[in-house]
Parts: sequence; structure tokens; C-alpha cells
Amino acid sequence: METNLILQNVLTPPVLFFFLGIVAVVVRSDLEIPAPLPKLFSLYLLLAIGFKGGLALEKSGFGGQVFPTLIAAILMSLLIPLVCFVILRLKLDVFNSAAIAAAYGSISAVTFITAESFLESQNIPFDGFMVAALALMESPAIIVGLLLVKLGAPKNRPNIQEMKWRSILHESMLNGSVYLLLGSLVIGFLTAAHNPVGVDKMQPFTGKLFYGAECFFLLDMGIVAAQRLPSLKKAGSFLIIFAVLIPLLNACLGIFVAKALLLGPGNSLLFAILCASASYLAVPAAMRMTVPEAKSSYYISTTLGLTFPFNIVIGIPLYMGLVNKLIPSIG
Amino acid sequence: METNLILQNVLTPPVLFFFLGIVAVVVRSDLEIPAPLPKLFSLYLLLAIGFKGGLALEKSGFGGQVFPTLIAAILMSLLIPLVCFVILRLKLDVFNSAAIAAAYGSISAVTFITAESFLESQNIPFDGFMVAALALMESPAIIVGLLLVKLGAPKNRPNIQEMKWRSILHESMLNGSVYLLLGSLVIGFLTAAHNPVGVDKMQPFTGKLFYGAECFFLLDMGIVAAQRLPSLKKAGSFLIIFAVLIPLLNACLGIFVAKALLLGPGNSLLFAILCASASYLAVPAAMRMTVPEAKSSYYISTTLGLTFPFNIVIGIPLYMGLVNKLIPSIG
Amino acid sequence: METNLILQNVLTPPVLFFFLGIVAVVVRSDLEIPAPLPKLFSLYLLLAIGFKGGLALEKSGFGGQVFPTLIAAILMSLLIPLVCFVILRLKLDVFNSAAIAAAYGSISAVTFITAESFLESQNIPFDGFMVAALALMESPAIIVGLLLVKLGAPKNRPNIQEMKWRSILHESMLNGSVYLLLGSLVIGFLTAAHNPVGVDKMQPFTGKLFYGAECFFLLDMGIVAAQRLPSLKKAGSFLIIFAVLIPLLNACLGIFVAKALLLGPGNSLLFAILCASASYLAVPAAMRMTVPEAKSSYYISTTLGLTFPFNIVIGIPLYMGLVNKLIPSIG
Amino acid sequence: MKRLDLIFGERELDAILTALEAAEVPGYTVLKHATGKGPQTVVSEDMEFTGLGANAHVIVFCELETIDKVRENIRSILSYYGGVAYVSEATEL
Amino acid sequence: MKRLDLIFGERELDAILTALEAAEVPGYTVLKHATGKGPQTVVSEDMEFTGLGANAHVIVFCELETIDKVRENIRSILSYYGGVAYVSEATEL
Amino acid sequence: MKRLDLIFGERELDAILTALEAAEVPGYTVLKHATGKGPQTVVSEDMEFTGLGANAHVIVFCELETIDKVRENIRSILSYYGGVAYVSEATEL
Ligand SMILES: Nc1ncnc2c1ncn2[C@@H]1O[C@H](COP(=O)(O)O)[C@@H](O)[C@H]1O
Ligand SMILES: Nc1ncnc2c1ncn2[C@@H]1O[C@H](COP(=O)(O)O)[C@@H](O)[C@H]1O
Ligand SMILES: Nc1ncnc2c1ncn2[C@@H]1O[C@H](COP(=O)(O)O)[C@@H](O)[C@H]1O
Ligand code: NA
Ligand code: NA
Ligand code: NA
Repeated sequence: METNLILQNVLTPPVLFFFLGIVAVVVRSDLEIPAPLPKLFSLYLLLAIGFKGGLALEKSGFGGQVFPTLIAAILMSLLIPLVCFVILRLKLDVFNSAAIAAAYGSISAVTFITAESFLESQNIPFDGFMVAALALMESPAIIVGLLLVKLGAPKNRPNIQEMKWRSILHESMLNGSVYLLLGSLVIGFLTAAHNPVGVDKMQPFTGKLFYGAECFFLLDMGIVAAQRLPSLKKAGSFLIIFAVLIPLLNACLGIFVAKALLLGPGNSLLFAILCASASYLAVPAAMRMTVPEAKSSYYISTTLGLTFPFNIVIGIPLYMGLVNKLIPSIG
Repeated sequence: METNLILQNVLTPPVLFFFLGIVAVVVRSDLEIPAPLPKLFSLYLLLAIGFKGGLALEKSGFGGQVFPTLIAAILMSLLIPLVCFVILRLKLDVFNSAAIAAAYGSISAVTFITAESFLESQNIPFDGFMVAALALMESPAIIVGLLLVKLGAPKNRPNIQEMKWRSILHESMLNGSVYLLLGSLVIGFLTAAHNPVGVDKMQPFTGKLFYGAECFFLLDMGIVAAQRLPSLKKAGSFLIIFAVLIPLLNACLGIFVAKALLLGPGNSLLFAILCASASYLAVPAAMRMTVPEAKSSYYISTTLGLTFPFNIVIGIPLYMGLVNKLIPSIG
Repeated sequence: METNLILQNVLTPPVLFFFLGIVAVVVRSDLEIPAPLPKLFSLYLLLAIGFKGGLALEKSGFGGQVFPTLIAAILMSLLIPLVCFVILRLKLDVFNSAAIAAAYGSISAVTFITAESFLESQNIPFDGFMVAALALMESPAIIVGLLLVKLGAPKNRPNIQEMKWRSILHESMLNGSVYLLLGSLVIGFLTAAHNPVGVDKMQPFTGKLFYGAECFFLLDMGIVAAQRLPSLKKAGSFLIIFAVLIPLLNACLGIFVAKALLLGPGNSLLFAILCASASYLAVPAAMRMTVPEAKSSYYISTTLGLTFPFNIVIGIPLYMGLVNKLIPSIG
Repeated sequence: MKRLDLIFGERELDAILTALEAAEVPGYTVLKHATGKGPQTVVSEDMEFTGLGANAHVIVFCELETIDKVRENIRSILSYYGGVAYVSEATEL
Repeated sequence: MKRLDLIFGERELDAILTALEAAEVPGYTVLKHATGKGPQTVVSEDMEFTGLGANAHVIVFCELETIDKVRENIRSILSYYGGVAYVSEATEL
Repeated sequence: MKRLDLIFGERELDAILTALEAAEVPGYTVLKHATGKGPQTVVSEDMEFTGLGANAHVIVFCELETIDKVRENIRSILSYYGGVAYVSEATEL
């Protein structure tokens, strides 16, 4: 049955365009989406995700499962980097372990929306407030990662970048993509509450256009992910295995928690995906500034070159299969 | 009541995204919209404004209030720079005074569309032909500004850029953004007259998408405006006061004229906004070429850093309040 | 009657925006659409054309006229460069003749979609499978061109770029724009077959938005085409005449073949346009790499500076007139 | 051979290139979208969008004589509009 | 006059420019979106989108004394974050 | 130390970088989207969109020996496809 789900997932436009990007690199086509066009799409997607999430959150309110789910999400994004750090320390130094752990504790918005598209194509309902969980899970893992460095790093780190609380909070909360997502969420919420006309008028931009823009962006992500593969080889087999097994582990953790929260199948998949996915937007930017000792090729190649494609192609339907087994559909 | 209007204005998506951009700079988030993406949005907005204006103009024809309004618009864009010049000469030299005066005589298309969005969210009707007024008000102020330089400048200006009529007309009429707006207006007009199918097929692009693109662009405008603020301080308190009081004065002038023209409340607000807003697209480009003696930081910081945010956030509802007091609603 | 069609064609938004771009250059407006924005639109158009073509192909299947038409398309793209080569050799060397011949054997996707828009505005039906013909006609001409160089070039070509079959096939089939068009076609086909929800969700992006994006892109094409004109003069009168007469000749060939294939008027026009148009995206990239001896200004100026505008403005309605005379409407 | 580096506002690009071509330089390279700060102005990225334009960086490899021919013309443009020009040594590879 | 060429990650741009301004350079020019390879890192175009940022190339024409003032500060930033800095001769046009 | 400036069509970038890496340069920087004019061709901005590609400007700081190793290979590429290469003096900051 999972194979069937995998096939159904692979035959949706977003995943097909993702493949088209990967194949372009493999067959050495000169197809490229020049900078800053990918930035345009990532800004657009963050703005649209946030806005739509804000609308949904205003509708749902903070009652019912909403509040517990958000708390659980934050706890997961504190717990996961700790687990990852312990595993990574088996082979890597403090800096690299902390940076990679932070990436896996944080989330990937594109993986999340691909999971949403998958649920829609399967006619499985889910709630818009899960976007709030997404937004809340971006930062805590960065803070945990930086704390791990602060505690574990050798005493003689050059003091040029003495890590102050201020700069840690700044890098984790005010990173461009975190800020845009959160800001759009708040705007969506306020608009839904005070300006229903505005909601309708945003709909063609943030709603209708979304799916196509997602496909376009995944085409680029396919290219970028495939370009990362060579440097993955250099990273060594430990990280390669890590990048495939850890999302599985984290997804299972996520599904377990989702079950405890009594989430429906749709929300459970999204929760699992938040746990399983790793950040390649917000976290690298923060780590580059605060932990330059960590090799950027490590945390970029694992998250973007392996975990991201794995989740998009196999992970989503696989976790759905798991959810279907463990969580009874309400309908 | 104006406070109420201000609040209603602030809680619309365009203004909220504008704030999001300002706050990004204030809290030092690294959110940025890299070049040339802002250019994409400004080109799109000009094209869409022009096209929609052309459609509306074809429907309304040039009868009724249309022709007098357009004439009044041109006269205002000749008068306002003269008024501004006299005030500015109190403190500044001829070059800077003329350049700033030209900017305030000309208009800001983004302020205009934000006012339109405000009217829509208030369910106040307005006419599409006002876009023609917008288009016609861009150039005359530039010509006035350049004439003021020609007349007032010391005789020993280096002759490398001896200002010829040809180049004055060229810079004022064929500036990229003026040209695109006017051209799209003509195309909209011709399409409405000869190709109704084309009108429908353009609608998703120029119509539906507009509001969202406006929000995205205002996010960037917020960032840019806030980045201008520091250099405003250098410009001195005279220019800061000028940049807030002059739009008020010009708006009052505009409302006065609108009343004389018997325009309805919606059109009156738009007329006021055309008078009150200042150009940061067409005019700087023209001044840079023809009056390099003027400090670009002066005319950019006042128009973009202060007058623009003031109009967007406070000006629009404030002028609406004035209009409501002075001009009886027809409905 | 053709004059009437020409006028009707000229008064559609895409052609009007194309003119706006041309005029911008002529009057020396500083309107420009900075890189990489044109690339964004060309990527979008290729993706959307391919996707829509794939949907249509899945609906039509490969029966009826589809298969013969596709075979005929490929044959035409093998034949046309041979004809062109013979003519060009009268005045030019092997390298330049082969490169230009390849460009004219291949196709211009933007000319094709402008023809589609023209048919829609005339309410003349056509089939989506013609996009497959478009996709199949891009590569063969490149191969013919490179073969002509291989056979006709002097023996002492520097071996730095000894042309191997692999690289010829690579340049002709895996060129970015060919690859994206073909890939999107396949994705459209697969989506239509397996994921009808995906088809609907793509519609706002690939369908609704298309016409407006086409207009925006044609605005840029107008600018680029007009900028090419000066270097056309340098290319000499032989190439100027060639660039206008050859599309006419090829269109006639195409209509003749379309008649033999019993295509309806709409499909016949598209077939004619595929024959008449010349490539300025895929072919120059391939020629630059494999035949650097050919002057790029020759094959860019003729295709982009003359043949493209000619087809867009006059060619499409002219060929339609011919089609109307030669091919009886079914309806 | 000499290497000439010119940095100035993009809007003066046409004037500068015309001056270079008049002096018959063998070639030149243009890098746009440069930002920067000079004695007169600060050019930031948002200038591009306001229509003021960012800076252009033009590199010319040529003989000293060509530089002599171009000097006066370029200087007068740069002194009016702002911008800098520097010459250094270079040898062909 | 000297010409100073600095190449480093875009994220350090603010720190570098602050150091330059502290040394009162007469001006500088910034070219962003540079990619490259050094002893420590490979910077490709997709870095820009991941938020890591590409490289910046900063050019400064100034006197030797200014370079001396700026040297230590710049060196410590570059040795920590990576990047290169080279000085060459230049004469005003 | 030497500074090597290479300017050529973007489409040859891979070939040039391969040549540089074969000569084991310590690093290099690439600035794309350059336009320009040379003895053979004019490269304008619209070239990027036609697929011809604009120019790339590659800067390499390295020792003279490395330059000697790279010379022949680079020259043959540039003489076939067009482009220029110049060497000048540079000192590490
Ligand atoms: N000393 C300098 N070193 C490098 N670039 C400079 C220098 N002075 C000025 N520039 C560049 O030249 C541009 C114009 O400067 P200005 O002459 O102040 O208008 C600035 O924006 C900088 O990009
Ligand atoms: N020898 C070199 N020549 C030119 N650019 C270099 C050189 N070494 C490093 N770079 C540039 O400096 C950046 C930072 O290098 P790194 O010190 O390895 O982090 C690289 O990405 C290159 O763009
Ligand atoms: N003398 C020169 N100075 C600076 N750049 C040059 C020079 N000659 C050629 N170039 C650059 O090298 C590119 C290729 O030139 P070409 O050899 O004519 O194909 C041109 O587009 C210019 O960007
Ligand atoms: Na995670
Ligand atoms: Na005004
Ligand atoms: Na053809």
C-alpha cells in the first residue's frame, strides 16, 4: 500500500517538477533558474503560507487541539536537536554537530507545503493552524544549536564573535525567512479579523497561484538538490546514512506525539513532516554568522541534498502509510 | 472619526505589509528583496494600472467630468512645484529646490493604488479615468523643475549638460515609468475598443493578481523607506517638516479643486492623493541626468522616506476624513 | 481582407505590447526590463506551454491526425535547414550558413503562442497537440546544422572542439529551453492521466496567467528586437532580404503540407508558423558552443531582429489569409 | 599594457562608452549593479529601483596612448557627475 | 595610490564596510553576487538562496596610510570567516 | 603574488575553471553578468536571455608559477572562443 501511495505522490505536478530539476542536473542540461528568481519564489511561498496560515488560525482560534499542538511542536523542536546532537557527536566535532542538529530540529516550509498538496490530492482534510506550528518550530532549534556550541565549544574560541544572548535571539527570530513567515501569519490573522474584503482580494495571489508557483520552485529545488549530491560524497557515509535515517526516526517520534495529541490523519502527517524535515533556509544563515567553524557544506548537503528529496519523494507517502496504520481516520 | 479611518486603513493587507517592511529594518532583520525583483513589481504595477485605466477611460469616454478633471490635474502639477519651490528656496539653493519641487509636483503611483485599495475596502466608488490624471501629472512637474533650474541657475554651469529643450522633454516624457504607464493606458484603451476578448484574457493578470502584487511591493517599499530614514536626519529639520506639511497643504489644495470640479468623494480622495504624493520613480531619474548638482539624497529621502509613508499610513484616511467633511456623498 | 486581419492582429494586447517595446527603443526611452526578469518570463512560458500541451495530448491521444502531423513536423525541421543552407551558401561561408539554417529550421515558441492568441481572438479552433509538434521541431534542425558543419567545414578546424556525436545530441536535445518544454509536456501528460486534481490546481498558474505574462514578455521582446536592428544593417542586405522572404517561403511550404495532412484552418496556421518562425533561444546557445566560427550577430539579428517581428505583426495574419484561401473551414 | 578602472553612475554609461569608443579602445568590460560610497554620494541597492541607477564598473585593457586620448573626456564627465578612474599596470597573459 | 581588493562572504559585508569607514577610506565600491572557491569554501550561486549568501568583491582606491590603518581589522575578520585581501598599485587617471 | 584577470563568455566558464583547477590555483572568484565589447564580439545584456550568455570575469590571486602552468591551456580556449587575460602585480594585505 505504501508503494501505491509513493506512486500517487510521485505523479503529482510538484514532485514531477522536482524530478525534472534533478534529471536536468543528471543529464547535464544547461537548464538553470538564475538568481534571484529562486528567491522570488521562496519569498512568495513564505508570504503566502504565512498569510493563509493566519487566516486559518483566526478561524480556528486557539481552542481545542490548537494550543496543545503548538506547545508540542515547540517541545519537539527543542528535543530533536538534542537527540541529533548526541548521535552526530559520535563522529563529528561540537561545531558541526550543533549546526546539523539545529537544521534537523528546525523545519522545511517547502516540504510542508508539498505534504499539504499531497493531502489535498488524497482528499484528506487538515487544519490551517498547522502553519502556526511550522512558524513556531523554526527558531527554537537554532537557539538549542547555539546553546550547544556555547556549552560544548573549546574555551579559546576567538572572541570576535563572542556569542551574546542578543545575537543568538536575533539570528534565530529575525532571520529573513522566519520573520516573513511570522509577519505574514500575523497579517493574515489581522486581515481575517478586520478586513474580509482584503481576504478575498488576496486570494488570487496567495491562494490560486500557489500550486503553480510551488511547482516552479520545486523545479529549482530539484536542480539545487542534485547539485549538492557530489559534495555529499565528500561528507562521508556517516552523514549520508544520518540524512536518511534521522527523518524516519523523527517522523516516527512525530506520529507518536500526534497520536497522543489525538490529531486527525492529515494533521498527524503534517506534524510528522515538521519533525522529519530539516531547514536549509533559516538555519544555514544563522549558523554561518554564529558558528563559522561548522562546515556549511555539511549542513547544506545533508538537508538539501538528501533529506529534502527523501522527504518529498518517499517520506511523505511513507509517513502517510504509517499514520494510516497508527491513527484511525475520524471520517 | 479620522482615527477610526486611520485604524481601518492600517488594518488592510497593503498597509500591514508596508509596516512589516518598516519593522524589518527597525529590528534589523536580514529580510531583503534583492534587485531586480522590486523592479519586476514596479513594472508590473505600472503596466496593470495603465491597462486598467485605459479600459476605464474607454468606457467613460472624455465627456462629463473627465476632461475638466484632466485639465485641472495638469494645472495642479504645474502649480504645485512653483509653490514648493518658493518655500524650499527659503533654505536651499536653486538646484535642490527645483529638484525637490519637481518631485512633489509629480505623483506616486503606489500611493495612488493604495488609496484605491482603501476606497474599495470602504466601498466608496471612484472612476477609472482618474488613472489618466495620474499619467498626465507625471511629466509637467519635471518640466517646471527643469525650467526653474534653467532660469535660476548661475550662468557658469558647466556646458557639458547644457539643457536643451529636447532633452528636457525627453527626460520628462520618455522616462521608463512614465512611458510604460502611458503606453499601457493607450493599449488598454485600444484593447477595450477593438478586442473585448483580450480584455477578458488580461483580467487574471492585470486585475486579479494586482492586490497581492501590491502587497508584495509595499513590503519592499517599507524596507526601502525605512532605510532612507537615517539620511533624512542628515537632510535637516527643515526638509523633515517640509516632507510632512507639504503633502497636507497639497491635499487641501486638491480637495478644494475637486470640490470645484464637483467630483464625488472617491474621485476627490484620488485627486487629493495625486496632489499630495511625491514622485520617487520618474523624477529622480530625470533629475539625476539633468540637475546633477542637486543632492539625490535630499529628493529621495523626503519623498520616499517620509512623504510616502506618511501618505500611505495617515494621509489617505486623513484626507478621506476631510473629503467626507467638505464633499457631500452623492449616494 | 489580409489588411483587415493584419489590423485585427495588431490590435491585440500581445502585439500592442510588442510595439510598445519597439517604440521604447526608437524614441530612446530608458524603459528596460533588467536581467534576469526576461528569463523568468521565458521559463514560465515554456513551462506553461509544455504543461498545457501535455494535457491536450493526453486528451487527444496519438490517433487521427496527431501522429502524421508530428512526423511531418519533424520532416519539415529536417528539410527547411537544408533549403536555407543552399540559399545562404550563395553569400556566406559554411559556418554562418549552417548556423542560420539551423535557426530557421527550428522554431520560436513565442511566435507560436502569439499565433494561438490570434486564433483565440478570431474564435478559430485549434488542437493542443500542436505543442507536441513545436517541441519536436526544436532539436532536429540543430542536428542538421551541426552535420552540415561537420561535412562542409575545412579539414583544419582546431580540434579543441572536435564535434562528437554525443555533444551534438547533447546540445540539441538537452538545451535548457528544449528540455523544459519537453519535460513540462511529459509532466502535463502524466498529470492529466493520473492526477486530475493537479490539473485543476495548475490552471490559475499555467492557464489564467498565461496571456498577461505573454504580453509582458512581448514588451521585452519588442525592446530586444529593436535593439538588434542596428547590427542587422551591418549584416548586409542579403541577410535582411533572407530574413523576410524565407519565413514567407517556409510558411507556404507549411500550409501546403498542412493541406496534405487535412489539418483544419487553426492547426494549419500553427503548422505554417512553426515552419516560418526561427529559433533565438535554443539554437544560438547550441551554435555558440559548437560552431563558434559563426558570427552570433548574424543568427541573432536575423531571427530576433527581423523574422520574429515580421511574423508577429504581419506574418500571422498573412498566413491566416493564405490558409483561408487554400484550406476550407470545416465548420 | 595598462588597465583602466572606471566606477560611476550607470546613467552615465552611454556617455563613458561613447568616449571610450571615440578613443578606439580595443575593448572594454562592464559590470553593472555595483554599489558604493564616494566623496559625493552613497549608492545603495535600492537606487536601482528608484530609477537613479546603481554604479557601473568599467574595465579597459589598453595601451598608454589610448589612455591619454581618453583622459580628458572621461575626467570631465566624472568631475561633473561623480565617479573615479584609476590606471594600473597589466601584462597580457 | 593603492588599490585594495577584498573578497569575502556577503554576510560579513557590514563588518568590513564598518572597518573601512573607521579607517576613513575616501570611498569604496561593492560588487555582490560573486561566487568562487578558496582554501576553505566553495561558494556557488545557489548559496544566495539558501541564505548563506554569495561573495562580495570590494574595491578601495586609497593611500597607503589608510591601508595600514585598515589592515589589522580586516585581517582578523577574514581569517575568522574566510576571504582574501590583496593590494596593488594604481594611479589616478 | 600575481593577479590574473580573465574575461570571456559565460558558456566557457566550466572549461576555464577546469583549467584553473588543473593548475591548482589556491582559489578564484567569478563575477557573472558582465557585458562588453572586444575585437571579435559585442556582448549586451539581452544575450543572457537568448541563451548565448553574457561574459564572466574571473579573478585569480596566485604565484607566478601557477600562472605559468595555466597559461597555455587558457590561451587556447580564449583564442578559439574569444576573451582576454591579463596579469598584474598584487601583494597580500
Ligand atoms: N576611493 C574609492 N574607491 C573605490 N570606489 C570609489 C572610491 N570613491 C568613489 N568610488 C565609487 O565611485 C562612485 C561615485 O562616487 P562619487 O564620486 O562620490 O559620486 C561611488 O559610489 C563608489 O562606488
Ligand atoms: N586565490 C584566490 N583568488 C581569487 N579569489 C579567491 C582566492 N581565494 C579565495 N578567493 C575568494 O574568497 C572567497 C572566500 O574564500 P575562503 O577563504 O576559502 O572562504 C572564495 O569563495 C573566493 O571567491
Ligand atoms: N581590451 C579589453 N578590455 C577589457 N575587456 C575586454 C577587452 N577586450 C575584450 N574584452 C572583454 O572580453 C569579451 C570577449 O571579447 P572578444 O575576444 O571580442 O570575444 C568582451 O565582450 C569584453 O567583455
Ligand atoms: Na525537523
Ligand atoms: Na504631487
Ligand atoms: Na522554422
